[in-house]
Amino acid sequence: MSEKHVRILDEGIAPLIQPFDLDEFRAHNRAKEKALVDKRMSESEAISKFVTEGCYVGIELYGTVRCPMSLTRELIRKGYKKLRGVGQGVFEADLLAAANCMKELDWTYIGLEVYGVSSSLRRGVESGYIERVVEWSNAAIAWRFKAAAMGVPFVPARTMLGTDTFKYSSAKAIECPFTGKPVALIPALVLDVGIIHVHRADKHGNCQIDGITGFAAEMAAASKNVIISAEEIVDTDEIRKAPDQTVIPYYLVDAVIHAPFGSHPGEMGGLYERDEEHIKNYFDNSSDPTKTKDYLDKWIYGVGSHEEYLRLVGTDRLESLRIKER
Amino acid sequence: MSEKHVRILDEGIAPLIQPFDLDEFRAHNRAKEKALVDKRMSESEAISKFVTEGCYVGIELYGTVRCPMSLTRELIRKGYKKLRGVGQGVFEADLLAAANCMKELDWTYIGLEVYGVSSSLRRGVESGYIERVVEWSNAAIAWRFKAAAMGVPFVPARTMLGTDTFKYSSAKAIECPFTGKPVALIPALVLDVGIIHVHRADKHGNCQIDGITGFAAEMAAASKNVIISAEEIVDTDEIRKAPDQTVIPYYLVDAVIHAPFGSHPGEMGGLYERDEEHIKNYFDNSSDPTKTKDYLDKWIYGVGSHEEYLRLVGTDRLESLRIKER
Amino acid sequence: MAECRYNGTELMICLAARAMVDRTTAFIGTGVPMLAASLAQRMHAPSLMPVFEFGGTGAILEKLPLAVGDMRTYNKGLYASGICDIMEAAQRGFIEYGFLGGAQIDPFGNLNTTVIGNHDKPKVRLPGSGGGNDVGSTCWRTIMIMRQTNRSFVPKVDFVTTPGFLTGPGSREKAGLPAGTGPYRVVTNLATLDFEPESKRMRVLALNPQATLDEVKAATGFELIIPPQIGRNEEPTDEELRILREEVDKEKLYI
Amino acid sequence: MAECRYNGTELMICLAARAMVDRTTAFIGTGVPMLAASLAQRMHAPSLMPVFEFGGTGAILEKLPLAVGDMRTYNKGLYASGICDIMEAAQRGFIEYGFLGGAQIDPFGNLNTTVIGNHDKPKVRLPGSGGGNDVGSTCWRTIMIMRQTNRSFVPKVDFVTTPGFLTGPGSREKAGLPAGTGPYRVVTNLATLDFEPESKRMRVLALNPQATLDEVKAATGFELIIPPQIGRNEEPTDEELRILREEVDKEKLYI
Repeated sequence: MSEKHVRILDEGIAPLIQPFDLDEFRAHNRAKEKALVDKRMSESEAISKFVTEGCYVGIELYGTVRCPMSLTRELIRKGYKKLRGVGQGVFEADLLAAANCMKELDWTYIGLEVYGVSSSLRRGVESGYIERVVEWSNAAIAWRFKAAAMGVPFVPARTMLGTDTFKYSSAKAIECPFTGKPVALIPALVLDVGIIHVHRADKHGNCQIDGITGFAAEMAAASKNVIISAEEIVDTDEIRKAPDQTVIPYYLVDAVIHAPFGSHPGEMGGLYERDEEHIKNYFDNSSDPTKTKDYLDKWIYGVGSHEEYLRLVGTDRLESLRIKER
Repeated sequence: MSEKHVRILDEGIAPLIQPFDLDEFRAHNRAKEKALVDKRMSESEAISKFVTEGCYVGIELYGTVRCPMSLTRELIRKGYKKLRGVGQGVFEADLLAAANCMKELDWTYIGLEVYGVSSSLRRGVESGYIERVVEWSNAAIAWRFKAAAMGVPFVPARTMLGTDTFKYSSAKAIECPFTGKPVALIPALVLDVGIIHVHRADKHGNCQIDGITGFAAEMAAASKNVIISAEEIVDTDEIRKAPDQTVIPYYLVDAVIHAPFGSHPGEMGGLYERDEEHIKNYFDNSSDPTKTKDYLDKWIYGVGSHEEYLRLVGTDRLESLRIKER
Repeated sequence: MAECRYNGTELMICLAARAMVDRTTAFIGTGVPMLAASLAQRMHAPSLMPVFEFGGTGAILEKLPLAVGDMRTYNKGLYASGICDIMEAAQRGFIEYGFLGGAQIDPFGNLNTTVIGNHDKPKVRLPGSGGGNDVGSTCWRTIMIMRQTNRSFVPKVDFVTTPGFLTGPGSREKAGLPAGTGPYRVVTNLATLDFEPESKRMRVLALNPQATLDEVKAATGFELIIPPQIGRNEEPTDEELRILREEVDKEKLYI
Repeated sequence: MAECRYNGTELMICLAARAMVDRTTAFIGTGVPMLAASLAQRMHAPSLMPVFEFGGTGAILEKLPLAVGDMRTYNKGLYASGICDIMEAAQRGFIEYGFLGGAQIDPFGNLNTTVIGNHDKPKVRLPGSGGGNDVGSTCWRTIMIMRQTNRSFVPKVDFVTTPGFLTGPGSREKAGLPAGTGPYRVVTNLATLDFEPESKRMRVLALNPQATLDEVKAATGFELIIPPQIGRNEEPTDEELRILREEVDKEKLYI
């Protein structure tokens, strides 16, 4: 054993809002079901079963693209007020903020892209309702999932360094023991619940995604429990015909929800376009808290399930969004 | 800036046989061609152009499965004597050892699976012709590629620790600055040349692989130059129809070789079975250096190209290996 | 201004487009960068390769994306992967150009997209880093596109979201950021600015058509380096404007 | 031995199979582990999930693989990924059983598959770790399958390729290996051995049919822990042998 050291060059000032214990995560993963069992249930059952008040949740990809909106709406309907989570979102993050569901956030980008700043999140942070915001870059958040997915306490990175983004994070920088140069260490993020929308899944939770996969695979593997919503439920034989198309394997997954148009008003690559009118209408009103509440009342609290939501949107509207050809 | 430190708990005694400089790797990657250009060439041209005596090469996957055997044979024909490289192989590694091509190896497993120990490598190491062997586990080697692919100096791991495999490697163990517990750091491995066989590629180097991908994506991204052989050359429009099937993107690739039955006598998933008789014949004779030389003379030195090799194997034999149905 | 052949956004798109070199890669965010890259592809840089942070590489941009993860970002693309893969390619040195905007920029090109005021009790909460910090850390050349005012061009940003040259020469390397990277151009409604190689401070490179140096100075809250020779940006050509309007953004999403 | 209903390999396969519990995952190497897992699936563990290190999960093993990366390892599988993905799943705690063999084993279950003699000038160069070290580090329970002789069961292995309990209680955790992992069983042609929980030293659990304790002791180069009660392994049943020969290895590749 040597008595050598490496210097810690810098440390972000924020505590980990979700501390991790890799051996406890291993024990949790060991106990998960390994047999092929039917995990189908409704949005309501899945959220009730796996999301407890105060727990740490992640929602995959951007809120207008392959986003589990039916599950997001159910999260809001259930009335959580103190969730903690990871903010790398657009529409779904804005809705959660509008409904005052979140208390602490690991934050990278929460905005509305072409529509600008997220009004609800601004209100949440500026009013102090959201009590803690820890800063990260997009890559850093993805690598935090990746570290947990690898089962290791951190991954090194060459971003974040030298900035206030680093200072207000929980990252550290050390002198690399191989090169002697500074390198950032991005700590693992083990989520309590990961929520992901996919193109296809079987009832056991084997999932396929068409096109880009965002951070679906990494977040699924970083989560203690994974709730999947899928546009289509397919037979396991379909999965077995092309196992190289499986992006999330069944053993990571705890609940499978059949949610056609589950990303509405967002898009689903190859299946349907986003509902620009619906989104624009929301955003135009989102700077006004009263109008935002009206939106929540109509589209979330006013419906009991995803099926009811789809009826409210209307079949004609939904059909008009469908992509006819590839 | 804090004056905090973390302890280096243990260090492998082997030097890095391929030291890395991430900024130099970045500069190399910056200079690589980004336009879509035709990279097709023969095995001979590709090896001559990218493999220089003494350089560090990697060959992807096991030597009986999706292995670039036509390129391995060309490496041997070219007469290199001092290559350095990564040994995670079966048949191809045994052939390179039989032909005395290698001087230094990052080693994880070199054996013949069901057929046991590799005679040629045993002779190479026990005779001292192979001058240096650095030990790693399979995961560690894969993570060394992954670290380079991420552009970082190392990745943490919870394997290798506490063993002589660690001691005779170039890994280090530190006290994790987040958890205080010991964690291994596996250093990046930037290869001079990566050699990979795939099911399909376009002339620009966009590659598709059916089934498991081994460590193809990681090794390609960790290599300064990548030589691809492919069972089939497809039009770029085929790639564009399913960009989610691309495992290695064109910008990593420097040479594309059309090599049908390029994995022979190994297998190619979904296309052809391995040539058990050919392999068994080699292995049965491999404990005898003279007979091994006879094999090299007949199947490698005695033919000028992959086309000649396939003629020597014979069309009937090749056709008999083809998988008729899925 | 004398005539209205083009608006300020169109001008900035054209200037950003001209800054890009053919046969390189560009990390594309939503909006102006998208249009600039697409215009460059159709003008002098047909082999400029677009990369989107959520996984799309080599798309044919028949329709402009509305989000950095939408299906247009991998439309007929060469490679559809995920965010880790793209960010790692950037970290490995594969991405030449990155585009950034922000609420504030300082003389070293540091950007703020996080908060105005104090972090923990902000006056204004902004969207945050997103991929901005990663782009600014790992791309070889970052091009900032911003409206120039003395409220946004400030001596010191409230929060360094994304690294420019940090505190000056050598400070990026000292922090561990990759060698040879950093801010390349600032494209504004008034001028194109670059960074003086020795001091790494912002410098006037060329004035926009009709803009004066005094206007540029007045719209900057710190002292700019004024070189002896200042260029003059060419107006958007008819061809640039035609392509921009009829081909690049034919759906009129952005301009 | 009295009769030849089965050979030593068949016996070891049956004993290894019986050690596995249903609804768990098993990291499968070529040869005996493959046959054991396949037999277990067809007997008491229909939901045992096979995982192969180069990327195959959940294959239907209609034909036994010849290599850990061959197409049979993902035949009608549920998930075909790559080596990093599988090793990371193991490191995350998803793999219950790992199978290992070796040229040497010591009282703490440490294994040598690297060299006999000195590392740099070896008497015999062996294949190396391969996935062995990873399996022994990250799987919850490793099952060693070896022929038992006093040349292979040694007080100290020439080279610790794969960690058993290293130097004794607490030493795995002290080295940083995941908590609660380690050697579980050693299945030999003579006996099944386990590790005494306090000392982590090898202990006789059950003797094979016809084997005697003296034979086991004579075939071991160190002192075994002999508990007051030693079990007796059941012979392979007719059903086990039939399934093994007619279903598991119907191509007669291994037995």
